[in-house]
Amino acid sequence: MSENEISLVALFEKSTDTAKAIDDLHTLGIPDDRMVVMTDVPYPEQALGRTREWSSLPYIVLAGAIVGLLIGLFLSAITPHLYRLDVGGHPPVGFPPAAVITFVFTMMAIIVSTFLGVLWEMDFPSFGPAPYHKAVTDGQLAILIEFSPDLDDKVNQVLKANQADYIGEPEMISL
Amino acid sequence: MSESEVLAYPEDSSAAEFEDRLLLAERTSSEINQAVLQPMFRTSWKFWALVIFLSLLVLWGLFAWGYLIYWGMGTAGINRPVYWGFFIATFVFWVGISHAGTMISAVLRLLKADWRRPITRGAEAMTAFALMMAGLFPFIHLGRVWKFYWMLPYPNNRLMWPNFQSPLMWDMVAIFTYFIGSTLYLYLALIPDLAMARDHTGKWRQKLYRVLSLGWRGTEAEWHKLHRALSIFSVAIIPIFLSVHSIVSWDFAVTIQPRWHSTIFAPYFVVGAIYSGLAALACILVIVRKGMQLQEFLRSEHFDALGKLVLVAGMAWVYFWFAGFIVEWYGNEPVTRELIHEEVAGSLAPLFYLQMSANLIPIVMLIFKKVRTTPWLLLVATLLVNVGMFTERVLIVVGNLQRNFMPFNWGEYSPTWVEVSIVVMTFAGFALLYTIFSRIFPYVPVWEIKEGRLRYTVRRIGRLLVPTAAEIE
Amino acid sequence: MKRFWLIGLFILVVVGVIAGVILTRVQVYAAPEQPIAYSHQVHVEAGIQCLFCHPSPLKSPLAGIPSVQKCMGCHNVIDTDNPEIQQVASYYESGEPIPWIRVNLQPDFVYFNHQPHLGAGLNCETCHGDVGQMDVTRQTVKMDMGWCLDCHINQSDEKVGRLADCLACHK
Amino acid sequence: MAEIEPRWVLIVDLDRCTGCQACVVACQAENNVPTVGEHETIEGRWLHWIHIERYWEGEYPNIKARFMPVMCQQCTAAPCEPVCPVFATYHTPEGLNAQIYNRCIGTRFCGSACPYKTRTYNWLRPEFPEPLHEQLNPDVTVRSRGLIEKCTFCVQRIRRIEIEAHAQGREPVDGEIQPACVQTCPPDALVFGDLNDPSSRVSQLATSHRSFKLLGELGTDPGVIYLKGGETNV
Amino acid sequence: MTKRVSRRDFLKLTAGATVVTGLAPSVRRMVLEPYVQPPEEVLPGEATWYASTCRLCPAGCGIIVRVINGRAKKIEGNPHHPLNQGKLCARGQAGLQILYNPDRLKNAVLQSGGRGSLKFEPLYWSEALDILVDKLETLSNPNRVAFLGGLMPSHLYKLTTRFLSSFGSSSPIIYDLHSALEGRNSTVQLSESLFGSPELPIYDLANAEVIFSFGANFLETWMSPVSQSHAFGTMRQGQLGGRGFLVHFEPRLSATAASADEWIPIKPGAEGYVALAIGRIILEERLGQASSHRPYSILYQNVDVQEMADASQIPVEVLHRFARIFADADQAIAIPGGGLAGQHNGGTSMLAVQALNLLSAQIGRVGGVFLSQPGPTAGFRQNPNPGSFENLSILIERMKSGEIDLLLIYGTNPVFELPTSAGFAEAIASVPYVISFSQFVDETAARADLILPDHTYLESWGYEVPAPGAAKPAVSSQQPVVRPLYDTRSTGDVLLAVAERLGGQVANALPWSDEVDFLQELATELHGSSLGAYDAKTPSSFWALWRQYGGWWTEKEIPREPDISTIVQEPIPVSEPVFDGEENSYPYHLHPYPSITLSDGRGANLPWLQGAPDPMTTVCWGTWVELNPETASSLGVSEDDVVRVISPHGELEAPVVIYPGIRPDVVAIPVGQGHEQFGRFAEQRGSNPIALVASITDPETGSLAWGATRVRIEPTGRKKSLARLESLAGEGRESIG
Repeated sequence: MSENEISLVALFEKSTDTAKAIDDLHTLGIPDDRMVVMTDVPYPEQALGRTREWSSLPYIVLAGAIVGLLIGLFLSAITPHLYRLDVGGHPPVGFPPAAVITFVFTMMAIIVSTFLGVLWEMDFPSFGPAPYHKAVTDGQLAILIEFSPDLDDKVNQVLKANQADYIGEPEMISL
Repeated sequence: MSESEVLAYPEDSSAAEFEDRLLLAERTSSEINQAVLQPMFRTSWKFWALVIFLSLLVLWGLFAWGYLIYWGMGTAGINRPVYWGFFIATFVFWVGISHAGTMISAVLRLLKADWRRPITRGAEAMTAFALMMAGLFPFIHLGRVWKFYWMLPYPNNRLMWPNFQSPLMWDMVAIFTYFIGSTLYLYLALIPDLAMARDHTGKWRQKLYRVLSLGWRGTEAEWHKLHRALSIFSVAIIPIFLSVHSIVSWDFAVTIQPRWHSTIFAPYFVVGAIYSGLAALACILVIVRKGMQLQEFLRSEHFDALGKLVLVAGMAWVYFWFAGFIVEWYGNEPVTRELIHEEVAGSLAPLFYLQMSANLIPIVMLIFKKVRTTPWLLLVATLLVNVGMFTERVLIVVGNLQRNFMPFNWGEYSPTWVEVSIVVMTFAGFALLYTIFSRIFPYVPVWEIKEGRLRYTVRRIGRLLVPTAAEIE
Repeated sequence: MKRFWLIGLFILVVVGVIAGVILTRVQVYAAPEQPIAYSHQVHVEAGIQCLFCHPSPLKSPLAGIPSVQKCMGCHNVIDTDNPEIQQVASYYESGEPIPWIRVNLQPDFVYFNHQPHLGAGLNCETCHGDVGQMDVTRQTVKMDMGWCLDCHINQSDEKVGRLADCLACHK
Repeated sequence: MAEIEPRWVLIVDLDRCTGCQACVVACQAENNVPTVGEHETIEGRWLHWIHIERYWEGEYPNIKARFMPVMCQQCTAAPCEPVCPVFATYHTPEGLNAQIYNRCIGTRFCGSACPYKTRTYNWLRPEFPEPLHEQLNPDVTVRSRGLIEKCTFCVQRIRRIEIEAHAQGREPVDGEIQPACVQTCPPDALVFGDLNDPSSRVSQLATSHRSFKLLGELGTDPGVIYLKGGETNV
Repeated sequence: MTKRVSRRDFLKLTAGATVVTGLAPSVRRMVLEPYVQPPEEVLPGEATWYASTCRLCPAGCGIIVRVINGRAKKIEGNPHHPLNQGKLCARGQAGLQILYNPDRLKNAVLQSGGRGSLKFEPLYWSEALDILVDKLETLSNPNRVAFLGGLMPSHLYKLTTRFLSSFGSSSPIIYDLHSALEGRNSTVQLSESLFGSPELPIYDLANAEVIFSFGANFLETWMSPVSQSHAFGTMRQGQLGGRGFLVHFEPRLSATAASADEWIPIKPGAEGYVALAIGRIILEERLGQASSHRPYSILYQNVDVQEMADASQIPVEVLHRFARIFADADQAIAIPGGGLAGQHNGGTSMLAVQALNLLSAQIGRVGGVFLSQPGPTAGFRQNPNPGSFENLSILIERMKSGEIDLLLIYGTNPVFELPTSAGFAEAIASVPYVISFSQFVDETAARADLILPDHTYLESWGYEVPAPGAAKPAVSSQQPVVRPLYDTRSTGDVLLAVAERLGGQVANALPWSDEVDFLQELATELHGSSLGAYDAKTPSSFWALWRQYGGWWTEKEIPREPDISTIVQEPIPVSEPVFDGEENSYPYHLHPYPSITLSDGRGANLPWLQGAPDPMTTVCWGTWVELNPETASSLGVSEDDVVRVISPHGELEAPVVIYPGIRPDVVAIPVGQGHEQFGRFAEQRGSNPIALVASITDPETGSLAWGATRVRIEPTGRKKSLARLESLAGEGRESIG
């Protein structure tokens, strides 16, 4: 945030108030990317009047799946040829075992890439000091707003008008 | 029930009943937080006594394992032709138990069965710990466990790779995948609750939760991505969960050992796994509810629903069992005939009838709602299922190896103290991990319950009050 | 800073592993201390062929360590003042074998046979290195399975089936 | 080296076998098979690579007993081979079902998969009280506890003769290679040789009308061929 | 300040690093010890094969021993030997474990704590010889020393006999259980009376069309099992256009009976009846080659077929069938076996059986009965033929009455091998001084004052004339294949050393410096023969070839037709078997039989043999009692139930094996186990059925009638699992599936 920006945190009891406050902040000209809403419950998209965010997770998973598939194919179809040993009259690479191995490795890669992907997407782990308020996990809805100083009064007004329980400077907490 | 009686219900009490059932009762978020966190701090002497007792069992089992490694497999009761004994049977049992977690949290999540919410974490933890215990057995039963790394695919100067035609390789890879999947699944869903716990605890716990919650703040973006990830997980883990027990069954079915060499083994094993897993979950929930005073979250309607699932799985298991049995009986092949005779009227008969009764009686019991909703009756029924399914594993692994094509080489098997100690060790280890887990991590998924509260409301339709869900997910 | 320690620990582990690898190699290649300060170099430079002292690799699995009698065959007259030679003589007189430390060693489950290797036209030097240049004999290659396979797996098609077969060395 | 790889087979003539156990002890002596003692035998953990099964037929007084030496059948389509996760058992180009002891990790999967139950396992640490260890054959690995072992058709003897013959610039002649059991069998009930050599004794015996394979209906294509007893060959 | 790190320390350091990183195999430092003076024929790492002779039974098979770096590794049959032709039995294979037995005596010992105390004090050989010489010198009368021998090397028997006769004492008494169970003594006596030669006849099984075996376990322990088994294989599948037919008469289905085409569970003692009846039928019906019958018709004068059929409980029709089978065959042999010799009427039964061969003119024919041709080996004969039990009984009486002051025992273990009722254990206690030459502390050696352990057969010299021999005249030579492991000494050398010290006529009678000297002298006798399979220019090269080939034999087969003596001028007596024990209180016949692996018990300390299963029951490591299923159910016992077997002379306990191949009135127990002393593998294992046997003898031959004891059986209610390979649940079925 730039130096002459003000950041505020406002806590609300009710989601309706929060949604209203966000709408009002929008009308004040504060865009979505200057607001962060923190809740203890996953609210449905648009419940608070904000648009959906684009996520690259499916692509990460897809890439993971392809990598897993390739590993699986390598292990099940290539390695038997690196040191050829015959077993039980089977061909060195049989479809059923190769299918099982390829499948399982693909699934493993999907799982791992999903996990890593979501951490990547969320910038986790990020323990560094971040604006936060502990009341969030007690059911309060928090809006974190950044705006230029000239909107200070208006923002406070809007927030108060929407029954904000608390308005104040956000605490920078080492999470 | 006559109409007049329904009308006689006071409206208020009816509404309260629904709210109660759906955990919609007027409670603030922080009250719910405390209700979940408080039991974690309740560590009476009984708790420590339990921990010490379980630890001693685990230590004894580890000693037995050391003894086994030092002196060799001969200290176990296995022999020729019963090359696999209690170890593999217990392995199959634990892998089976692990199936309930996925069933509850992935399948029910996808099906949007909302009653799952309070029990998902317990189920997922059960999966993870059961897999840990299951994962021990492939090591325990190795004759030269110090060479286990030869099963790992890594480039080496011998140019040797593992044999991917071996079902043991599939097994190892599948179980590892399932373990990763279920552990990550458990962990992902735990993050918001860890953040909650971080905000409401101090000292070492806070430090631990801080690290584990990775900096969760509960922003909209985080929730959105978490949801997305959990949906992918739910979808991805279901084929894994089906494949794991199928592969375990193929360990047996790929051989030409009569009664093992069966095409129905894979679905039969999966269904059996779900049956025993759900039963084990019900069992654990009854115990945990009592031990941690979680009556508020784990209610009779959860048990009712879980009981119904157990019932359905049980009936499916009977169907699959019978479908296999009738074909084998009818085929009347000599060794199969011997094996069936052994089970029905021979030396395995006590085990066989124990297995059948312990698996069938609970099905009859669970038909009654009274049983499903009364904790101790449910406990009895589900414990029976687990006894039955354990016996079934023993019968499949041990029983079927006792007879083969060469009557000269038939054999009998009975476990030794080493095997019993190690098997008990895994039960104790599971209980120990579970006990410790329940005191360190929020046992009830707080955010999921809160989410559920968001989605539900009680509506009046005519004279009736009914719960309705908002399609918001 | 905590992170520093973490990185430090990591580096320590990596360095330890690398050092271990190097040290084990050094140890494989290090010449052991022998009971008699025998020098291959001196003998080879004197014009003695390998097969003079180690006569059996052409017909036997082992190359053979020369008997004390064989040593004394020459050293009855040659260099008898040398204290090391006198030590050999004392072994001979007491009828005790000289406890040589084995330099090139295969584990119990590996069955190496010199005869077919020499029969296939390999020289002593191919595997044992230039022993004639060594004062104290040491191993020049780490004789592990990968090393064996380097040759065995790169054979003509009709031979590789047998030579790369596990039963070629493990019985 | 032969142009076509040999296919080693063992012929067991049940009409000649007298059940005398000479092969059992010869095998034990040749292959460093430990003796396990009374208790382990009771537990079903005996370790003979070759054992003689005795079958009863009829009832007293019209009773007959038959002997059948059973050892690893060296199947071509061996059920034991594909199940090993580490390739400790596999099929060699010369038709042997190989067991590499130092590679075995002891899953016992092959033992469970073997329909003949001829794979034995070192349940406990083998003991050779001094100086009995002096009897150990230096050509055969002494197995530790925790691994599967079985009849190898005395591969060390096959190799010994092959190397010897090769050094002399010739091929081994039929009958020159003999596993320990074949070498010692007093009534000559066991014959060993190369099935791919049409002139070998085993090739001729294998075509006998008396020949059959143990559990032939399983289709494992064993390398051990039995000749039925109680009939003339003509 | 910096300590100099030596290279050794450095190695230690790297070893530490290795362990820590676990990246390389742990440090291996192996010491190589070269020969100081290498033996000529030895190539390091390469095996050397030495030819010698097997001594685990009296058959005398040729063996070759694989020796690597001075250690014997494997025993195989000598492929050139005419007797066993490269084959060897289980016992022969296990001989290595005698050499490497952990319970061997490592030097001469004095039982310092008194007899049976098992407290041994090591002695130097010079001290030990001093004692022996002293004991001999102080004897009041040379007849107060007795030498009891069992399985003795031939040259040792010669030396001993020479030694004793020069000393003025009587020849050694030879007796061992193995020979008794084979009926060697009776067979030799029969040959002497029939053929005029005290030898064991050879039956040409390989070429026989029909074989009637009367209690001859010729595929297990009887006589020369390896060569007989080899011949059996040929008889089965090696004959052109035919397959021999084997009928076995024995109360129990032995392994030989199992290989037979027909097994007749004959009443114990009734074998002779059957043979007589068959002979009579052949004569009456003029079956087969009737022309050869005439001289023998007198033999069957007293025989009534119906009577014989009643007495043997075999229907007349069956006897007729057998008579036809026997007579119609071109080559038919009847073998009188050890089972007959062990009956009270053994001598006559054996005569009756052997007479069948006379009747069908099989003597000296291909596929018939031979005597071995000594050829130039005649000088080597004088094998110690086992004496009768009666001779031994006389010795026991003399011992009891204090007529023996010094007892020397070689190669036999009478305390174990004789029935308790023979009283050897009490007799030996009344002998003032007992010296044993045993390599192990067995039951008899435990009762000796001094033990002078001989080398094992793989460490010592000797020779053996195979008996019954092969079709070629042969002598098997024996030589040390390894250097003696311990400070033991050859008994031959001990005798020579003692003779030297005694001086006088004894020293003159035994002038050789050691036994090798004696053997070399003996071997030169064969040097001149042109019949040998090899030629040698000089005696010393003959000696080398003699050792290299493992003996001497002729190129060609030289069979010898026996001369039929005058005995066949009288009718064969019909004698009824007599049994010890009242039939009402002892309803079952005890049938002890030699174990195929442990033989008479001398194999019991070899783990390979203990672990090798009995072919019929697949039991190892123990003793069992075989009962017919009918008998078992009448007694109310099942498999593994421990029963008490009681004879008038003792009792034993052992688990039951339900054995479908045994007469309901017979109880069979294998011999071999039940050692009190004999090393860790044999001790306190199973029980010894010979202990129950009554010491009654066959009046004809003086042999012990070991099969003539009756017993009763009492269940004990206990169970003991037998170590068996077979699964009981399998019920003896073949593969199913």
